[in-house]
Amino acid sequence: MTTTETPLDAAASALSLYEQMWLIRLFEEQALDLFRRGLIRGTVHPSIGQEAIAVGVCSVLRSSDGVLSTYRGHGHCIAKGADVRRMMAELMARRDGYCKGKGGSMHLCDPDIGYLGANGIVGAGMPIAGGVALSMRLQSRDDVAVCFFGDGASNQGVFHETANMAAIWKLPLVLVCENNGYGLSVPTSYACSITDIARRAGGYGFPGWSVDGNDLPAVLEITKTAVARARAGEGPGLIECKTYRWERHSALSRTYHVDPTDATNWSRHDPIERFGKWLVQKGWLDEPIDNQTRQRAAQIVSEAVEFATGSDEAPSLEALSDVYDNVI
Amino acid sequence: MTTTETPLDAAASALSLYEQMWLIRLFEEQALDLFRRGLIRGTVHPSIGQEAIAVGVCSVLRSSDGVLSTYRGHGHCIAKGADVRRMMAELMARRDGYCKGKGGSMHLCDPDIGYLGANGIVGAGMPIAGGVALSMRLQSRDDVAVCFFGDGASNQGVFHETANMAAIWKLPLVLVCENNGYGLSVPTSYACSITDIARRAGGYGFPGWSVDGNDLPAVLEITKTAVARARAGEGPGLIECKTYRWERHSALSRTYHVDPTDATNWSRHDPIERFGKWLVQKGWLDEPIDNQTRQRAAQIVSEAVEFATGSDEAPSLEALSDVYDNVI
Amino acid sequence: MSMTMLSEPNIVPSAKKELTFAQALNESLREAMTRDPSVFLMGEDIGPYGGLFRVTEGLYQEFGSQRVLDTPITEQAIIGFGVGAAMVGSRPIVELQFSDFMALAMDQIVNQAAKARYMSGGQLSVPLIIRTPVGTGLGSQHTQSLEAWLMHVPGLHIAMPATPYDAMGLLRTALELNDPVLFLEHSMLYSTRGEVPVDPYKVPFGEARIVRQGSDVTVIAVSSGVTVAAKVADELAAEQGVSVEVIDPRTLAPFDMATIVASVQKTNRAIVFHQACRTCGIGAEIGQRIMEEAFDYLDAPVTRVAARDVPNPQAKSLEMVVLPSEQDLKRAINSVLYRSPA
Amino acid sequence: MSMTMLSEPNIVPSAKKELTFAQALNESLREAMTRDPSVFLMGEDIGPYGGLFRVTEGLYQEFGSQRVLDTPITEQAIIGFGVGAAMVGSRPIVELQFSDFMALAMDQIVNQAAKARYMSGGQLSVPLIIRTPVGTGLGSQHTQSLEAWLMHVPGLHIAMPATPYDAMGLLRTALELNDPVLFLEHSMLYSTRGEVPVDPYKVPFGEARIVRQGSDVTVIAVSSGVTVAAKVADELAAEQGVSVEVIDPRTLAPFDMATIVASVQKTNRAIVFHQACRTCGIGAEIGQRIMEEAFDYLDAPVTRVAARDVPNPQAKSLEMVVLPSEQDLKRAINSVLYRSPA
Ligand SMILES: Cc1ncc(C[n+]2csc(CCOP(=O)(O)OP(=O)(O)O)c2C)c(N)n1
Ligand SMILES: Cc1ncc(C[n+]2csc(CCOP(=O)(O)OP(=O)(O)O)c2C)c(N)n1
Ligand SMILES: [Mg+2]
Ligand SMILES: [Mg+2]
Repeated sequence: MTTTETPLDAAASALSLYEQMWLIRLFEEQALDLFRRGLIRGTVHPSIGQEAIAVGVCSVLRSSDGVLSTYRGHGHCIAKGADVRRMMAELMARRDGYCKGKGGSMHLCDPDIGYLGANGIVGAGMPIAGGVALSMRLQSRDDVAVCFFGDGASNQGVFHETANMAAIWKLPLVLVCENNGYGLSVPTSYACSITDIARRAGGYGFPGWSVDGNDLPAVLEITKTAVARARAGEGPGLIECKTYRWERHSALSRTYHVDPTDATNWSRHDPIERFGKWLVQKGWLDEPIDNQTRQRAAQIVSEAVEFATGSDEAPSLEALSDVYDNVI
Repeated sequence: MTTTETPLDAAASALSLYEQMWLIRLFEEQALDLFRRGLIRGTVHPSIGQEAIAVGVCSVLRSSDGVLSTYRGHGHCIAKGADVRRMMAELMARRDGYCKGKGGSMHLCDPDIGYLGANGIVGAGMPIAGGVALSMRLQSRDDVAVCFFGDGASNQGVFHETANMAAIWKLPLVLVCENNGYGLSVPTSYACSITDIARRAGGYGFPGWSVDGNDLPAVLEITKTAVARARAGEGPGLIECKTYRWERHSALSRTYHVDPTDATNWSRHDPIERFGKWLVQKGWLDEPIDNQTRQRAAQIVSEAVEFATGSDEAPSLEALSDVYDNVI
Repeated sequence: MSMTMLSEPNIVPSAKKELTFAQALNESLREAMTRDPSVFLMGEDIGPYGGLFRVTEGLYQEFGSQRVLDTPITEQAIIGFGVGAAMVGSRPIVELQFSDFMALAMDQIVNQAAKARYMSGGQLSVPLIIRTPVGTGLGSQHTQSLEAWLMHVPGLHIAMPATPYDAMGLLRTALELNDPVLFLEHSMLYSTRGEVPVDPYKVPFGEARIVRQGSDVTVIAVSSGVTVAAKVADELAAEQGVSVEVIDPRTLAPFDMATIVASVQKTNRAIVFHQACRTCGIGAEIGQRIMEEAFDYLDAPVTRVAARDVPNPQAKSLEMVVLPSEQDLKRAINSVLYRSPA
Repeated sequence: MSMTMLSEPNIVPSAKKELTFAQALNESLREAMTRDPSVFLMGEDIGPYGGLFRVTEGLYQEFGSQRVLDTPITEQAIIGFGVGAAMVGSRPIVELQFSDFMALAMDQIVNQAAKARYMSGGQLSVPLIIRTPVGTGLGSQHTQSLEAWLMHVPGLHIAMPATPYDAMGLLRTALELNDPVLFLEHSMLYSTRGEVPVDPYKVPFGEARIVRQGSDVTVIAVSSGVTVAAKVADELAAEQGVSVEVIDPRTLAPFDMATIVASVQKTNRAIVFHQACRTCGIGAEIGQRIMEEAFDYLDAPVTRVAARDVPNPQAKSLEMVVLPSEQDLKRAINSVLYRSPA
């Protein structure tokens, strides 16, 4: 695709983004259900309500671009092109999971498509993404590295260190902050000293953009700009996507929102519904297509569950492998 | 002193600042000499050329205000009111040193005057200062905490974390960045993504000021403003003092400046000379007074060396004490 | 109150109540904050939410936002702020949400908190308590047992309570120490119940608890391992007539070596049981010290029952292989007794 | 080249040259960068300045600013960037200016670099080398020996070379490993000289070196302690006729236990000598493992000669008390031999 084209220029590609959003939504609803039924161990951090960011951002990436993500990363993983069956198998701790059951939801990973890993440590993906960007530069690739992280993570020291280092080296790094209003139980308005996290880019001399994170075309557009700059060697950028976390922090958490009516209000901004309307306006979506899309997504998810269920539980002996590569 | 008065309003207090600057300069020249002669172990990080910052900032502080400093901290220590004899004894690893020889130059400390310690870890004093400020608030004291740190330290993650936390809690914290153009061998222009570090304050929603760090009255004035805000509960501030490191990084380092003519140019901005001229213009300084001032400073330093030399070397058994307070 | 008891020795024995481990901690925190205005709490989600494991529940509501401070997610600064506040007269009790996150704050814990007193020649004190859970079941980055790192660092106190009684009593003592205390709480323990006296009591640091007397072999267990060891001991007594002495050091620094040595002098055999990785875990230190101090009494090498040297996997089927089990402990006991397992 | 040698066994033995420890590292780095374009260097003051201990001297000038990267003073990001770059095909060699600063980067070292392969089920590799000096003489925050922390973490390789020969040979091997390597260099060693073959050679990880044969007692020493131990051994041989075997494990992970066990089976006595604090140092692990694997051969408890459990003081008169000395080692040797020192 040329610099000007986007997946929003044609019905087929736009609809495939829509389907991706549904796939994420249904995958996570399914995962929460499996957790409740005791079929997933550990926990699950749903990104329900934030699907436009994952899909919007990843829609302008190549598979050779690198993505670093978080425990709230199913959406990024799916949008980057992962095999949903192997994802589900990993959540269910099966041999055919991406990480053979060693990682689980928090450590999903598929390097072949440039999905370089979710992360259980808030903020830790940022310098790793910086290093990926550095390596791309050293290899003279025009690929970029993208790091997803939360509003809470934007206060971590590594954010600052990474931003500064990426700036002085003008690295092809795009920092995508999903500002969903909370870090676990703590409101962003309490924990973060400024309202627009994008403004922090000013402290490093690169551009920062705040965007409505529930508006897929808007997210996509800004990402295109940031990624194009990065590919062209013009250095890093920071995109803040304002969104909302509908669900509890993770399947293990107590329900908690400072203002419970918030959630209701935000659900009116359902990113999927909004993108659906956009597609309808374009004349690309009608009810039958909509139904088909959802059904296809649902089908993929249920096939994933079937696949995972049919896979053996992670075999005991695997516990001791993959600590080192070399047997010296 | 009321909010409007400063030590610059009267000859005596202004001259005492001038004397402090000389004391710092001569103390450090002496320390470097002692190091060269093998009488100081470890190393010595001189702040020669940066005296206006230490003296200017500390001149508006009370002894109940807390100061956190760095390995390049002799100036801050002296300006906060420390006993130069015990400082020298510490550098020379004597029993009567501030830390009984355990700390040395890098860990000078005198809590009684609010000098809460130099630090060997770049940036580590910042969150500690934040905690001091927090405790002052919790104790309903109107004291402030001041943290000195370098341009290099401004890139450390803790800078960001501290700034954000101090901002959301509106703590009485004044961050003083001594931008001396280098972090060890690395030019600030290379390592730091923006020219005016003070601009980073914008990322936290509190004020930042860049000031000529070799101009004592300017430093003092800005500090007054920042400290007054902090005392009044208006939250933290960041002061960037532009200055220059004349000497090598530490007595152990190879000489290194990217542009050696830099140093020559900067020496024209000798903060002591400049403040001397200011005093002359005020009519408060003439040659005899100048000479007396220097002689007094020199006298204090040589008494300090005498004191230190007369003190026993740190007694072996002391090595094992002060690990814990409580013997349980 | 305990003073009163001493002067009235004939009244009814001190009343008891049952609490969970989390409640015991919660009560000690409430009590400390009530008694001492210099105590305050700081950490992630410890405010209105009450802490991930409910240890601070209700305290925000009771003591307000100035003394129960929710923090941003910035572990290094959280500890650093604790260090600074402790230096100037406060007694911060800081929570790290998982002990794995110590890795983000080791500079403040090790280079600052632990060394401030020493480097300053005794001028500075850092009476900072860091509470943090150790766990299982959440994968490689949320289940590490890193107490050996801490035990390697002079200047730190380390508590690893195994019961509500010890949790409460050790926390009371921790609040009287003038040096940093790492208070390691196993997440599997939070909901366990136990009796604690209604009257205030303390558990000293550096005093091991003999959980169960025995004569054949000494098992040194910590934290959540103590109950497991006691259970195994009971089973072995019943099933095989083996008499196991179980000792819980309760604190790792200071460390009560005397009680362990006395036990080994009696049993002539020792096993250390812990959830941390085997290599360079505390089992190495304890085993080595037993060898140093009771060499002539040992009839078998001190043996470690510990986690395999791999990161902790998420899958249960894998984690079971990695973590030391009751079976592993039984096997080890039989092995040091040179018996074939029944 | 060594291949050539093998096929021409009768030519003159490989030529040697004398290098300092720092030069040996410098040459290996140059060689690696020349051979492998994926290798790059990153760290504080490693560029034009050439590194605090001159290990990277000349490399910036030779390979340019894209492959020899001076960094800001941000340890966590330095390691994190190394992790990321290593994941996608680069081979970063990162310098931490002092190993104490690992405390700032433990999350990236332990939670990321060490576990990436495992958590991803073997999909990710992190071939990252972290070089960092251990030292003395610079006070509490610049002289810690923290190798035991690292040895406790599965997924890391750890090298502690004691000679220019090993520094060069181990670094060459490190460059072929696909997992993170911690390369710990003692600052007192940098200027020491030694012979190295002109032809390329490698020193494998996990193969201890018997520095000196002996029959009365085995001393396991690492890093700068190896020369000290060898000297003490020579002196004791001359002065008291005691025959000391000195073993340098060279790498802590993997760890060559077999060589040590074989030695102890011969000498029946062992001492571990290291600069790190005694408690929970590597001496505990090594001692414990000797007990586990050679219990019946031991005529005395394995003994540790290590630093006292206090932070390192700045004053020489104090540091001498804290760090283990030649005298301490001699005393310990006599003690395990149940001899009164001459
Ligand atoms: C270093 C670290 N600290 C704390 C946690 C526990 N924790 C996991 S997610 C989370 C909230 C993160 O908030 P944010 O960055 O806004 O991302 P979100 O969860 O909202 O997507 C916390 C506190 C962690 N995993 N890692
Ligand atoms: C965490 C850490 N990293 C590196 C060092 C080594 N070091 C000491 S001072 C210094 C330069 C600091 O530069 P800057 O903050 O500008 O302060 P300056 O020395 O110029 O006063 C470096 C790299 C250290 N002491 N601590
Ligand atoms: Mg959030
Ligand atoms: Mg500087």
